[in-house]
Amino acid sequence: MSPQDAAQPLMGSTVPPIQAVNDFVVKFANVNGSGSASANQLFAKAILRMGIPVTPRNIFPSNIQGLPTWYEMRISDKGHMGAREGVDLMVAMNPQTWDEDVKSIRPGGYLFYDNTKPLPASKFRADITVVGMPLTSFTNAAYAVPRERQLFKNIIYVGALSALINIDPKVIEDLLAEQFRGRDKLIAANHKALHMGRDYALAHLPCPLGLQLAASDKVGDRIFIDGNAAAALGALYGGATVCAWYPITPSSSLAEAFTRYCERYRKDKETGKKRYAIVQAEDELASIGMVIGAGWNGARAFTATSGPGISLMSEFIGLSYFAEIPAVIFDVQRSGPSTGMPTRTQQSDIKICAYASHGDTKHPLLLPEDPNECFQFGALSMDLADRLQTTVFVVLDLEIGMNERLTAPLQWDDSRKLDRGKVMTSDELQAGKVFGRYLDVDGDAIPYRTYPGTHPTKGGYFTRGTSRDEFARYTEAGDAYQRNMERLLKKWDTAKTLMPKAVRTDAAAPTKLGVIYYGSTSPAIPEALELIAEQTGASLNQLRLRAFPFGPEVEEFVDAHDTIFVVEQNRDAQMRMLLINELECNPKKLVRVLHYNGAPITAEFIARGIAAHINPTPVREAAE
Amino acid sequence: MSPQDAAQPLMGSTVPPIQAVNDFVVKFANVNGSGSASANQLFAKAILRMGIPVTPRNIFPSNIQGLPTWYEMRISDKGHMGAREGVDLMVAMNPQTWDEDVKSIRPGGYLFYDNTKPLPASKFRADITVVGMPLTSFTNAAYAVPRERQLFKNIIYVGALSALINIDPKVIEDLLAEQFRGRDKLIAANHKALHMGRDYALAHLPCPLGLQLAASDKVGDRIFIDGNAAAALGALYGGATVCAWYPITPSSSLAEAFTRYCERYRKDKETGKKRYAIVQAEDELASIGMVIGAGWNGARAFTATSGPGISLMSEFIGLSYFAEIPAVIFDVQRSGPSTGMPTRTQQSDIKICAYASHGDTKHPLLLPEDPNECFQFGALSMDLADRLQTTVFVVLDLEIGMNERLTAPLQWDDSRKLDRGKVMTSDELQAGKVFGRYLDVDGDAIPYRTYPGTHPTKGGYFTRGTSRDEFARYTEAGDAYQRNMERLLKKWDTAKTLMPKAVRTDAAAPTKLGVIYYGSTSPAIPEALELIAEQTGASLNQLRLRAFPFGPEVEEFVDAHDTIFVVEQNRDAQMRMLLINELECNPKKLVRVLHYNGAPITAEFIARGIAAHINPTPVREAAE
Amino acid sequence: MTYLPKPKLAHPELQKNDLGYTRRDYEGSISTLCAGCGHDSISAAIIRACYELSLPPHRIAKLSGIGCSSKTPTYFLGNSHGFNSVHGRMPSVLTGANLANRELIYLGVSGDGDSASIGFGQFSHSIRRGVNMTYIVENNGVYGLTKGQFSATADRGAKNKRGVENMDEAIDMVGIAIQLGATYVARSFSGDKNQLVPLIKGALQHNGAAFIDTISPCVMFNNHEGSTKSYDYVREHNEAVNFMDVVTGREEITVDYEPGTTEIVRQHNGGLLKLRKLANDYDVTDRVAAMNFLETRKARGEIVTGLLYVDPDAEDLHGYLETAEKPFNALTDEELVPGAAALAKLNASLR
Amino acid sequence: MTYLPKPKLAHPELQKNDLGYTRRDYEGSISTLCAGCGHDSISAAIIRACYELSLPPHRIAKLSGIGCSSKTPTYFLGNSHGFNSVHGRMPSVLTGANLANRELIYLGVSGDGDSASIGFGQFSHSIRRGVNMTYIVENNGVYGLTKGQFSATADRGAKNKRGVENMDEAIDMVGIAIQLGATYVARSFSGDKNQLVPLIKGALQHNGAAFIDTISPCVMFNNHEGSTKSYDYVREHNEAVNFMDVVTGREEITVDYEPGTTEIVRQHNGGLLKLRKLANDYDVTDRVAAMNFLETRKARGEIVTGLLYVDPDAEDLHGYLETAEKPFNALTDEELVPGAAALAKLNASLR
Ligand SMILES: Cc1ncc(C[n+]2csc(CCOP(=O)(O)OP(=O)(O)O)c2C)c(N)n1
Ligand SMILES: Cc1ncc(C[n+]2csc(CCOP(=O)(O)OP(=O)(O)O)c2C)c(N)n1
Ligand code: SF4
Ligand code: SF4
Ligand SMILES: [Mg+2]
Ligand SMILES: [Mg+2]
Repeated sequence: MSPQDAAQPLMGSTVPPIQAVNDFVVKFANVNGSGSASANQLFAKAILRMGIPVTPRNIFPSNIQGLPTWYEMRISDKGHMGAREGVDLMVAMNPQTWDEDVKSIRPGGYLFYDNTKPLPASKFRADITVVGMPLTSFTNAAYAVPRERQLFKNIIYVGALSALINIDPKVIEDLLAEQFRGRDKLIAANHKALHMGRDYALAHLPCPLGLQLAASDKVGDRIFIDGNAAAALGALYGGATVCAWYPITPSSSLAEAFTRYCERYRKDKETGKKRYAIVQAEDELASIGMVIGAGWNGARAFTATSGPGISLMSEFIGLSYFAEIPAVIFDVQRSGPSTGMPTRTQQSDIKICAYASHGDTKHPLLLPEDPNECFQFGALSMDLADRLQTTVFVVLDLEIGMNERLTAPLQWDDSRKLDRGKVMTSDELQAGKVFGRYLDVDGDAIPYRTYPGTHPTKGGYFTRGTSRDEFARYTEAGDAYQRNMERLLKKWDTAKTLMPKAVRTDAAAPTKLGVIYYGSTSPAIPEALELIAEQTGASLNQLRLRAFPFGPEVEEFVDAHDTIFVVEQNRDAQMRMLLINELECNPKKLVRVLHYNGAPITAEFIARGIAAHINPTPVREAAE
Repeated sequence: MSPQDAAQPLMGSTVPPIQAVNDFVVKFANVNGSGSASANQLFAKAILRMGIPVTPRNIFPSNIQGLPTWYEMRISDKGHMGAREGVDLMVAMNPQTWDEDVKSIRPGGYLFYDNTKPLPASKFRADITVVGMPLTSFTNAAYAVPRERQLFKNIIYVGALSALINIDPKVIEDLLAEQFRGRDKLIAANHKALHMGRDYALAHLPCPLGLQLAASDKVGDRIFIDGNAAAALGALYGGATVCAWYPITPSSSLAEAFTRYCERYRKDKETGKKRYAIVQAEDELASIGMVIGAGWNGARAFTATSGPGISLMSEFIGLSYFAEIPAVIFDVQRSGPSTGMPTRTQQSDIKICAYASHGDTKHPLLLPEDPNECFQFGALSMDLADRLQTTVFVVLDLEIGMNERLTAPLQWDDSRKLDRGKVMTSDELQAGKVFGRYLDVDGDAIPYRTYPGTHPTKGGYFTRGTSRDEFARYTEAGDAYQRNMERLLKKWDTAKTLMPKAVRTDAAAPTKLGVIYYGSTSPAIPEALELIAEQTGASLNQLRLRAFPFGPEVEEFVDAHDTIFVVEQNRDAQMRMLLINELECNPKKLVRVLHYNGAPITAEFIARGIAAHINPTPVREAAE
Repeated sequence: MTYLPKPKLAHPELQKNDLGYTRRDYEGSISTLCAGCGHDSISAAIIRACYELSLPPHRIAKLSGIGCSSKTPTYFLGNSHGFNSVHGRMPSVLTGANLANRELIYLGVSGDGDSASIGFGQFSHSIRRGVNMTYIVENNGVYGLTKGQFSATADRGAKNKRGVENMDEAIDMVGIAIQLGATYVARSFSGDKNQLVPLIKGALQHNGAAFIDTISPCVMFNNHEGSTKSYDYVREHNEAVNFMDVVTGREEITVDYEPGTTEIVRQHNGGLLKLRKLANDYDVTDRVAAMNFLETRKARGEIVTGLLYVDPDAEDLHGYLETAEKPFNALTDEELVPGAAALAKLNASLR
Repeated sequence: MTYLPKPKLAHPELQKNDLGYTRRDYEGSISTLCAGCGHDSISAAIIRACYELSLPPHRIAKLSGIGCSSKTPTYFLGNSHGFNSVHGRMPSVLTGANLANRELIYLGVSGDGDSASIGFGQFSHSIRRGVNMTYIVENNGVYGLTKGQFSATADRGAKNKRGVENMDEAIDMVGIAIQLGATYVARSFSGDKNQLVPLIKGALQHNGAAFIDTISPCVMFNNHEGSTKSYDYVREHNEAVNFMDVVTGREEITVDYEPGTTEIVRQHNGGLLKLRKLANDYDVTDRVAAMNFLETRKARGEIVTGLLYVDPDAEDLHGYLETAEKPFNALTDEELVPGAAALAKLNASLR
């Protein structure tokens, strides 16, 4: 087979082709269920092994097979990990989405496609470089078995691309060898396919393209892991023993990772018995009920869910608040409301997590920005839930939870003790210590609890969601009820001292402009600030929220600035609402920058939104 | 039997006994399940028939039999209908609560009790007038059958009290005759018991007391009805045909009243068949599901519930918001969080009703102040739900819902047409009118819908909680999703124009002080403002909220005042939060006045809270 | 990823049913399920059943929960109103819809996760109430859409793709439906259209709560060795108690069957169920016997299919509630609002 | 309205059980239920069962939902930890508690509204999982606490106090429990302490999901003519299949019973159930037969009581999950945290 066979020749671009080294975006357009995922992942890992930071994003449909799926890779030696607008190299493997895929290429960019079947010229663009390879016919010629054709086609295009953008084939070979360790035949077959693709490209395609990779040292000791897995590890290290869950995208992989890690790390070496219990409940009402039952009984327990699950758990969350029972909920957010866009990201459960349930309630939130913090907060949440005796939320989103990210290696201090909060022991009871389940003895509004079964005659108490007095006795007396509600407010003040502090980063020069953000918006911020500085000359101080309720540092930041941009991935500026409610600050100074179409927020978007406000030329509004 | 038999003689007061005509508080302390409720109600109705406004409140436990219950009656010729602190005449029939009951009497007040069994002097107070009557021995002497003893004891004390405070016995006789119409023997027996008690009092007790009733004309044409019944009637007049509910205090009587009224007004005269369906669902998830199913299919449907039910309905409420399906929820609030105090009042579901569900959501609320408005808003809610194609909440509370109140007569304009919102008909479809289920054709962001089964080939569409385009076709395209979310925001603006306006009442003189309140706080406000004027000389402009989202009149009011007191019956100042969020006003000028111990708010409490702020002498803080 | 409407080519030669509709008129958008998914066969069976019964497509309301199975209403009856509600709650939505307009035909489609796990309560209570509906569970023993976790109908001891065993007792939806008072109960297999289509037709004609448990293999996550819901396993263990034919009112019955082998059941609305008995002495109208038969055979590892129980004179929720014939959504203001005079009278009684 | 603790007078003459506890040590606060409420008799039976089994009171965890029945855990076992959770969700809370510490004894108390209406899903799924518990439903056919509405166990045709008939099919909790794999299933009557106490004792000793449906008349709202849950009705229709005695491990069994009339079942933990048969040929270990018997008798209007089914070798959830013996809430940091070294290794594998 020669390039002449190709239905569409290589086409040059009418604008100068983009020239970039270690700084571009490659996007694969595939059909889900076609096995492309592992090939694409291999591609990303190879780049990482070359020491070049890469940030992949999986964009998949809410179905199992046959619909469009994309894998977008941001390659950035500078370390920019946020999503970026536009594609430099589009690997268009899905005819269904051809038009929009071609459209998304930047002027001067590149299109790689399978030209086995001819396409009319109108299907292309003049301002891009088109690279056609007769992938299907080439693969079919080499393989007879349909299953092999499907599998190796993916490796072949990886091979071709490795030649086009200069990936070290040795690295890919090594990765394949690791992946299929022990299955030498498979390794050899994969290596062969890889080189077939590579050789074809070297012989027939314009290698190298203007987009080039060069070995680098910017990855450092960082690891590559998704937030859900890291959070699960955090829960494990935090001592969680009970996980009750109900499958829901994008949170299922958190419980599944916990299952895997428990299998590995938490079995009794001698008996093989499990020091954990994972129950797939019948729904979210049951999963949170189990978590609360386990927490009541002294085990560390959690569930993982997404928006619809939080809605269903609302009644139980109120019970946990009012009866003061530890529980941890990992909410991996997706686009709401209702079923919404189940496979798209958003930060739109902030409001419900903070205030879930009827009556006067508030709940602490932890807001990790990346897998490393997912791990940290996963472990911390267990301590906080026991310490505060309430539901603690760890709020991730699909963007963090389901995508692998370069992140600082996970660390654990072996001298760290799990903080089990205030638990009165049998000895203390025996020694005559006064036990009032809802009695504030230490002035921090956190009372002692006992585990069921602790002592034959002391420390037993009755837990209920109804009003009771300091000694857990049922009462409908208004004053006892009110005392208790006031203590819960005071406990909220204690919580403020225990939550992770917001992280402040000041601009080089003093400024009265600030930006507040949290969670998965984080990686886009530094780049956005660079863009803003370029476009407007302005610089901003930054505050990254890591928790709710806010500590005094947040109030200080708000007080210290005249205009603060609150960047969020929801429509209703939910975190801004919490800031105003809790800090009593004037809404006028908090400017919304809102992105909520389900795609991850980009630096460009943030920059546009902020720049338009600083320098109000007729640019599109941030919220649009 | 003579007064000498009484174990405790009449005791005079060390302070001058209170002297009052048509302006005092009588409170009955009983045991629930003892049949006292109807006697107490008879008492209240008799006073009303004398033309004197009376406002009774039932304070009952969360159990069925044997626990304390109170019936408190505010008698006020001036028409004050809010709860008042302190009791003028305590009818202490429950030994369990004796101490607190005696304590609650104002100095100079009166205690009426059963002195069949002697009580030590320490059980009384010197600063009150004690009136003992050997009720039990007196009744037992007159009746042999235990059931009769229990029943008639209640009528006997009503008789005695009628003499003590001067109720016209004829009025009570008439009421008894109405109540037992057609059962002459029972009427005679009741009349006899009434006069036995009355005669005893006239002969042996210090009739009349300083508290006196005198026939008046202050009741006017007002009717006496509880909010739940009025709301049910409103739903009936609003054309509701489907009611799906799950029992929960204090909302059950709303569904039960709807059942009664439908039986009476909504059966096909000829066939006796029902033009309504009432289903007691298995839980709140099912009841709201049924309401949404019925609403989708073009019937007007509602459910009635309380806080825990709203929590459970959260997921479905989000579906209604996003898929745009009409539904009405009557939330009769009780004290939260969790099971809380199920038989105590509170306004603490404001937050969850306004924002229920995950994702970006907001829901319209109607906030009736009394039964008359319960009726109006009950009917209006059906129109609004159809017009806005979303869940509309009518937010009552136990105080309004479960207590009978004097209220303006219910009115209906026969020329009024039910507003069924935008429904495209078979003829319009046939005529070729474009139908896009989520297409904003009129610029008000409200699209047309069709009822299922309308037309053989046109107008069919698929309803879902997932993202879709203007023609209801499933899509995961971010721009289509975002367009839809923006339209929903615009629809929110349309809602602002349709909701009932807040009611403003200005003080005689211009002032920069304002008070905002809503719902069951309403009757205490005029009296509170009188007290404030007395205590501080200040006068305030008032704004009574009747709905969320707020109209421009609310913003104007906030802008026009320097300090605004927001009076609410919850801990977290939930309505204040909505005001700040929606109006973007500076929190500093909105001062919280919060009452949340489960009892209804009093004018004195409000006055203390506001006066302390206006004139900051060391008075207790409002929130305490 | 917008769903593609199926190209409606003019097929002048397509056969028309009594109402003049062709098979095409009962189709929906192109399925986005996996190739080979059992659910697609059920959609096809629904299309055929509705076509053969000559039901006006727009008079059918199709409702579902969430899951691969619950997506299928998009893929049939494209002119009908559909409602893809929330997970596990189709039964309540359907009940409400049914109350609003008793004249439509209600078809509920759900999955085993949707109806036996999260939705077990709603499933059960809708059956107890006798809601007039055809309730089809597309039963694959797993959660397809969330990638293969066990559902509550997975058998104890069944293995998932990674070899992990399910340890919870399975819910037998048919057993539960009969216990809770469903008045038409069947089990079938998506791989057996000849059995399934008439069962759906009978259900659509039934007045009351009709339930069909349809085993419908998930080729992606539950079609392997060790699964008890795979095509192979079900084919091997399938024991049909009868084979049914639905005869619409118009056709005449000529009773030429051997006695004892064929049973004719006349449903409330006149439709006839013609049952060829495969298991001796199985009486489809004997509830207690049916339950005992099912339990006995289940204990032996058999998957009993066919029409398992029917009460031809069943009552439905509207019957129990004694509602008027006219759909609520068509009642006029006059029929709904008692008016000012009634209110004045009421006011008078409240003084 | 603070609950009054029951006055603990010194009764030196009170009998002590094997552990040295008196009956008083198993009591709770004074009941606030209506005088004559069946639920109070069940509380008394629980107290007696625990006393007679010499269970250390503080090693029992008692959990409930919401309702009059769910209030009762306050009225017994005052030294035990109790949890009055939310309506219908006791089963999940109990399951979680059980996972956290397998060494305690779990007693779940619920109502028919709590378990058959709102909680039917959780009831069913906790049974399916084989949670080791004694699950008692105090079944009065109504919602007592919300004033007498029908619950899902009210029989079709039963009348409420105002004469309105229930039209929904009743849920037979016992039938469902057996179908869903409960391994100890009984029905009893709050008015028959002699039958009830041993059934509770057997359940407390059972390893697995033990369920007791206890008919418990509501004197306030469901004890009238026309009710099928009134004292009179139940007394008239009660058909006991057997009478049970529980013999604790320590006692010797001297088999001097007539064969065929008495059956001895040895449970997993050594406890013996001595069953005097009242219905001929009723085999309590035959699941399918038990179900058929129950359905047949139910159709005749009988309320079958007694021990209805038991699998003496049942497995429980911990067995299925293969969890370690040590309670999770007692695991040390060392047993829980893999440590820094493991993490370093893991990091290395993620590059
Ligand atoms: C409240 C809620 N929880 C979880 C989910 C996630 N979810 C979507 S489909 C599904 C299971 C579907 O299983 P089944 O009903 O058996 O359908 P199948 O895909 O197997 O046909 C789950 C758990 C959801 N959509 N909503
Ligand atoms: C979510 C929720 N819905 C409704 C209620 C109101 N409620 C309290 S108890 C009860 C019914 C209890 O019935 P049952 O379980 O049979 O107990 P019983 O009082 O008859 O013993 C209901 C509906 C509630 N507490 N929570
Ligand atoms: S995942 Fe399973 S159930 Fe879902 S479409 Fe694919 S084969 Fe069908
Ligand atoms: S209402 Fe019924 S169930 Fe409740 S305490 Fe009274 S008798 Fe018992
Ligand atoms: Mg399934
Ligand atoms: Mg009950």
